[in-house]
Amino acid sequence: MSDKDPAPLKPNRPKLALHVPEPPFRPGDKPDFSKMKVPAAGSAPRPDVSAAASETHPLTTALVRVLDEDNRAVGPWDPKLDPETLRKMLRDMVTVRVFDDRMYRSQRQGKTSFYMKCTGEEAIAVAAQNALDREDMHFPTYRQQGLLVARDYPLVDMMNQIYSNKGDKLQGRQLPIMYSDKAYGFFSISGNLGTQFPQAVGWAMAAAIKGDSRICMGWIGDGATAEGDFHSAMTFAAVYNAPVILATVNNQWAISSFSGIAGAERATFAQRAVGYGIAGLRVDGNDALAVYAAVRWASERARTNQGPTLIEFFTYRAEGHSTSDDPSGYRPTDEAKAWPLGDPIERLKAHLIQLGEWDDERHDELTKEADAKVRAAQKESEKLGILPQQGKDNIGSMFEDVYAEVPWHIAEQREQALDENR
Amino acid sequence: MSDKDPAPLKPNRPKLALHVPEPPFRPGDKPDFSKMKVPAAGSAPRPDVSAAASETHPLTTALVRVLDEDNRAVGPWDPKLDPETLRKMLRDMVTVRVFDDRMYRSQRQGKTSFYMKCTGEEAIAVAAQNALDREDMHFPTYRQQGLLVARDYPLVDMMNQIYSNKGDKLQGRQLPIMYSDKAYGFFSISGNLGTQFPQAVGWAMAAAIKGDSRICMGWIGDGATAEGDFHSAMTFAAVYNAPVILATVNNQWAISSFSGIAGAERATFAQRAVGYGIAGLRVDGNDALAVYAAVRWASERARTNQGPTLIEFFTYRAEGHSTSDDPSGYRPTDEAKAWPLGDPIERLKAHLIQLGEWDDERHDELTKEADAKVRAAQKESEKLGILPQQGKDNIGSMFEDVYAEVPWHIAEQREQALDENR
Amino acid sequence: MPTMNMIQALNDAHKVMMRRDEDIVVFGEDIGFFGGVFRVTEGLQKEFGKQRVFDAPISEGGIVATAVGMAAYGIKPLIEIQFADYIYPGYDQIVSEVAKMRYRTAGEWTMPMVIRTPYGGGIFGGQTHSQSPESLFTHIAGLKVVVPSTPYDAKGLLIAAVEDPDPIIFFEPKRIYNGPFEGHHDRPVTPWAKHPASEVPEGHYTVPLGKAAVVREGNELTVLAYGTMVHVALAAVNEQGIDAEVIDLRSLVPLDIETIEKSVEKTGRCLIAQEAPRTSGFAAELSALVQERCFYHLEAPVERVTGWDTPYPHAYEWAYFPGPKRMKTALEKVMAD
Amino acid sequence: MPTMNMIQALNDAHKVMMRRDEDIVVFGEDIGFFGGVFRVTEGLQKEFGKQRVFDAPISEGGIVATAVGMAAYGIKPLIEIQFADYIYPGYDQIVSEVAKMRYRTAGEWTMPMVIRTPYGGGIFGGQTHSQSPESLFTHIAGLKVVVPSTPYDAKGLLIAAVEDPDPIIFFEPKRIYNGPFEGHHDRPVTPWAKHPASEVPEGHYTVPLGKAAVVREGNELTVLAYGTMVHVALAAVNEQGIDAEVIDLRSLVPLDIETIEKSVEKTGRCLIAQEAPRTSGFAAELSALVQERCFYHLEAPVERVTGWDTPYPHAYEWAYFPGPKRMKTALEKVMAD
Ligand SMILES: Cc1ncc(C[n+]2csc(CCOP(=O)(O)OP(=O)(O)O)c2C)c(N)n1
Ligand SMILES: Cc1ncc(C[n+]2csc(CCOP(=O)(O)OP(=O)(O)O)c2C)c(N)n1
Ligand SMILES: [Mg+2]
Ligand SMILES: [Mg+2]
Repeated sequence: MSDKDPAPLKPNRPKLALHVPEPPFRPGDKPDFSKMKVPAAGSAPRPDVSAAASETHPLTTALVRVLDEDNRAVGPWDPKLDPETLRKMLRDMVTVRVFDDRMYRSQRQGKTSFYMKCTGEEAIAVAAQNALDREDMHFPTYRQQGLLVARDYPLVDMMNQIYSNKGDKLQGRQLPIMYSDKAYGFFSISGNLGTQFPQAVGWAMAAAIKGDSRICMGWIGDGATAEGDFHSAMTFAAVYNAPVILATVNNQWAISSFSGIAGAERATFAQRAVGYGIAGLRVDGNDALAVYAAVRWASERARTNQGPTLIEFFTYRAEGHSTSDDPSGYRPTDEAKAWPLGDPIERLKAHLIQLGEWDDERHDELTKEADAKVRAAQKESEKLGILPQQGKDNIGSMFEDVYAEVPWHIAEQREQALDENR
Repeated sequence: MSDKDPAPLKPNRPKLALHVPEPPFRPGDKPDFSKMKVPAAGSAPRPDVSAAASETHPLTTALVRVLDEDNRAVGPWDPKLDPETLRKMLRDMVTVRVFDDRMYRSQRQGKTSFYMKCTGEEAIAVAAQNALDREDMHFPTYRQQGLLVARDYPLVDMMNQIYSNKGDKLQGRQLPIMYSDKAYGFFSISGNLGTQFPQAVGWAMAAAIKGDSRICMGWIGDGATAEGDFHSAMTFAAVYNAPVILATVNNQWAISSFSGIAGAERATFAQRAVGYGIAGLRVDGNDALAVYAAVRWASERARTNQGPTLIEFFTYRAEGHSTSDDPSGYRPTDEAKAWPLGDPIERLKAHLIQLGEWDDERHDELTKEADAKVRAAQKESEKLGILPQQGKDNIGSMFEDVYAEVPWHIAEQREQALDENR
Repeated sequence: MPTMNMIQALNDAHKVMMRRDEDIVVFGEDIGFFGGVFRVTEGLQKEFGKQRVFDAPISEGGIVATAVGMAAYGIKPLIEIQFADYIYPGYDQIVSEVAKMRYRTAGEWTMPMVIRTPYGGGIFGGQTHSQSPESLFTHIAGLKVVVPSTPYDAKGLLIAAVEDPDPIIFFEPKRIYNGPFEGHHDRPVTPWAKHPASEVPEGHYTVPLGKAAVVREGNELTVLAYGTMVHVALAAVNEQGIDAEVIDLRSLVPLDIETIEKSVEKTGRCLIAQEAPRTSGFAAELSALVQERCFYHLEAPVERVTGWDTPYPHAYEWAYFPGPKRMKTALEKVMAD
Repeated sequence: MPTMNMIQALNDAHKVMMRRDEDIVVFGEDIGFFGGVFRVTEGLQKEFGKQRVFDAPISEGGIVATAVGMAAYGIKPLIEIQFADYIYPGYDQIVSEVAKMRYRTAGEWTMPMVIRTPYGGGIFGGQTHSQSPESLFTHIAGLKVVVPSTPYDAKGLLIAAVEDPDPIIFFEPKRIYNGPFEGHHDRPVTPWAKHPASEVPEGHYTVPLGKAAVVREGNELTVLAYGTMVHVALAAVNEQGIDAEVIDLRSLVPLDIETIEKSVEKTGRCLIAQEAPRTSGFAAELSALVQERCFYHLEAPVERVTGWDTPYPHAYEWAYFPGPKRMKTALEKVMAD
């Protein structure tokens, strides 16, 4: 039984064909980015914070970059940060990387079920956070651990969540790395991609309704921009002129799918801003200074009721999607190294050295300190338990917080569960 | 119990405020469009069909217009149609308007439950249809009755559906005007806004997969562009280079909400194309020649594997949203008249007269003929029944087509229903 | 005491609560200047201003999502989905986010919000203006589901819902917005004014969530119903002269199981009425609960009176609607066995 | 006969059908070059090319919507939603469009498509990789809902689903992709190879939709289960030494009511097992049906063994999962009464 329409092809018309985007390199290929145009640092103009949105639109196909080939900060976007701030950002970035490495290993050792690194993307969350106020709000994805680290969140609390252990304030209910902390302006991470993006807009709308002065930043990955939630966020932000920064972290991969599957062959992710008439910027995500400057610009705009900005941070996911993923199945293993925008930690380090504010010894020391800090936190956290030991005590807790009060049917189930586990 | 974050406002920061768009005129106001910029007919350039998508992007803020103030066809978009085609389009448009008027009256007379007119928008569906091949496919909304009329769909079949009567091929299952006809390339209209837009892309993808030469046109209203489905359509069309024309009919109203609530204060609907890197055009929807030319251009592009085009048809919903709506509650009653792009029928008529191919008598005659045709169809249809008489016979039919075969549980329910109605 | 129909009562609940709590924000499609397609929000924008009452883009997903963000901020969204049939684009945000937020954050973020939406058939709205999707929400832990059946309850329940710390899906039976409906579609419409529950106190009062109403006492049979079906059931047992106890559930989650059990233990028979399609409807849950908890009191199988497992067909509205005849057959069956 | 695990069997079903019918198109997130996060579509792009097997944007709504358009064109989408927990953004297209298309067009447009999706817990996936949302689909008239429990059935049911003229939601119990699971999470995993249903014939065969399998005959009790719970139930009755008849439903809609009725009439007792949350789960529908149709044969209340009415909590996976202990308590109860 065929449901096909019987209408015939027109013989003198060309045959239609489906285009299926394919990444430039697959396993076995030699990744060669020599044809990729990398705009020079300092070349992108910086519109005034009160410029019309349309003035930013040329920047949605450019690339805001500050650090040049000689590791100097150049051009109108140079945020002119003092060395103290630069060193703080470097320290935060190094801490994130060390933390990721240790927790990845922990998962491999069977101490927890899952982990996700942000290797190569450390500059983005860290510099964004440093550009905002302590009171500003984030609706993050799972790759913005840098936001917490940059606000000096206790590493042991992050680990407690990862181990679902007795110290886990989420009581073992969430997958590892799905942090949440109101006091740190870090909204609960969702497993459902994209949902947080329009939520960020809602938070910003509420701030506007209440005449607050705090703004909000929403985060999303390149792949997840395809979700309807992305469009909701853009539409509501545009309609109500919400004081929000909408950040797309384009690390060029979504598990095994390259960014072309999300539309990157035809337009940048920053260009989406044009269609909604809001401000848009495309930024070198591996350049901590550019990230800082862009977020600062957008935050000033939002704070002065000049509305939302969409920022694309262009970067590269240097490792697997998560501990469940092996990228050698779909891309060359040396692609990360070949990718031209470099390593964000190395670049910031080199900049500080170039400024005469840093050297290799101090860097080694910083790394060691971070390592020691992470190890100490790990030791402390593991005292409170690792995942394989969890889920046996405090069974009753799993029936709390479904509602503010436990209704009869859940109370009955709690009794049953407690009986089962006696 | 308050859940509010205790963080204090920064006293030296400006207070944020929510912007809520408001239409320029409300009931009691005098609608004054003198400040509205109407680009001159012929002023928009016409890129080559094989131009890069980006070449069309200036057109997303312009307005493709062909008929000038003296009712002449001017400029590069003039499709140079022969008078026969022009007269056919005029006839179709008049038929649509006459049909709408009669069916509206029918509903008011209690002969059916619901009706929706497309007054002022007749040029859009009619000219689009005339620009496409007979085999091309549509995924319409409820305001494209012109597509059916332009393909000479039997008016009596439309009415049978409106009356849910014995002749209704949808067996009384759908709300009036939710037509469906495969043989006419007219996909089943959905009550759920926006759903058809990405479906159109799916149909076009299938045509491409199968090496067909037929293309597809999807339709959506300005208000419904806010749905996530709009974004799905744009994303999939862009990624797979689907042979599809995506049409947004911007009639400036979505029930009581003006287009600003969908984002029109900041960008045109055509501009959305820019963010996805596909071709985009903004077209005077009350100018049948401009509509024809734009759809023709986009169809040639799609047919030659050059991908999708988003077209915004700029128009005005001259009457209420539906028979359930009274627009005098939210906008000035004379706004339709004041709106500067005029009436599409009057404009096409004047053009034909200007060409010496038409006159008032012939127009009166055409109107009378249309009226007679509609009345005759109505008579014939009403012989098959009107809504208040339906729903009593053939009760069993309502249990069919849930599945290809009636499963036991629905068969049992059918027995019950038949028993109830014996 | 003022006499109100259900629309006026709901409108009044908004006003009472918005005057008491300036953190309440109302938005949805066409609900601002125009006051909503069913007029429930009429006059609110005028009284409370555009920062608290505003039209939303046609994006049910965006409406719920931004409400989540607002609740996270600490204000209270009281939003409208224009028809329950159009709630599905917001379903992911409701199921994955609204319902689970308190749980996944161990109480750090909560989602006190009310999502109002007109539901049910009886107005010739066809397949997409007639649906009763409540069981798609009763299955989702973390949501409360409320359905009023009179103006008095509508106001009291809506106020209770707004004051509740949990997210609530508030289904409004649109067929009885303007008057109770006993299922006799061929008889003239009775206005609410003739019904005692149209007397609606001014100002603040609540009808507690989780408490059913015994709207008719009886000994032979227990009828469980909610929304429009309460009136249909009442009329049917009266017409059949059955000494039935009719229970208006009012809230499906949490459910007043005590009142149900007590009644079925007394009567030994139970009939459940819902307008939604039968398979996996909420009546199935009720049936399962009753037989699990009252098995040894049951003298006959628990019966379900429901809509059919088909879409709601426009012209066959009254053959679809579980009206007096379907009730009668079921009553006869449950009493005969 | 080759021995396969469930992933291989599903992969084989794809190949068999795609070779027979060139109108079948496979797409979904990560299913192309990579072959899917669970590897079910491995090798398909290589064999059938990118025009028939391709990665999709992360938009479950767009995936289902474009599948609707393709089905309208006349080709057959066989799509993957990466986890059932992520099906909700596509819920509107499934409920409002896929399910209702044949009906609303009186058969003019049909939606023969298969939506595959891994579901259920047991892999420490936390709240958003463990859900069992089947009852949200069994409530929707127009959809068929299928759940295999062995490699043999997985291949045969998937082929039957692809050949079926109606749209099908095909839930794959991810916990048993690689081996049957009796609920003892602390014991080593048994591979499929040791299970007789891992013998999967080459080429084309079908397991018909709407036919349950009596996987264990017995006289004292009827157990209804599907997916992972079939294995948990079997192990439990064996461990308890109960002469139970265990029925693997295989398809929830349409349901094999005959086999169920016949069994319960014989045994007089019935226990239903589902992993999904209890309230308004599919077990409620089964319970209602059984008591409606077999009331006078029942010697004890129909029992439900279910997941809890909470999200699936990461660390408490095994306290959530309806495993051996929950089965045992319920078995004792239903047998004692
Ligand atoms: C709604 C939904 N669909 C699918 C998934 C499965 N999934 C998890 S992460 C991921 C890829 C996301 O890629 P991207 O947005 O680029 O973020 P990145 O991982 O690169 O940071 C997918 C498909 C999900 N979590 N939620
Ligand atoms: C998903 C969904 N949400 C809401 C509605 C209710 N509704 C019907 S028409 C309409 C306005 C649509 O406006 P627009 O898209 O501009 O189309 P127009 O009526 O102007 O042609 C609304 C809100 C619906 N049908 N479907
Ligand atoms: Mg990515
Ligand atoms: Mg409109």
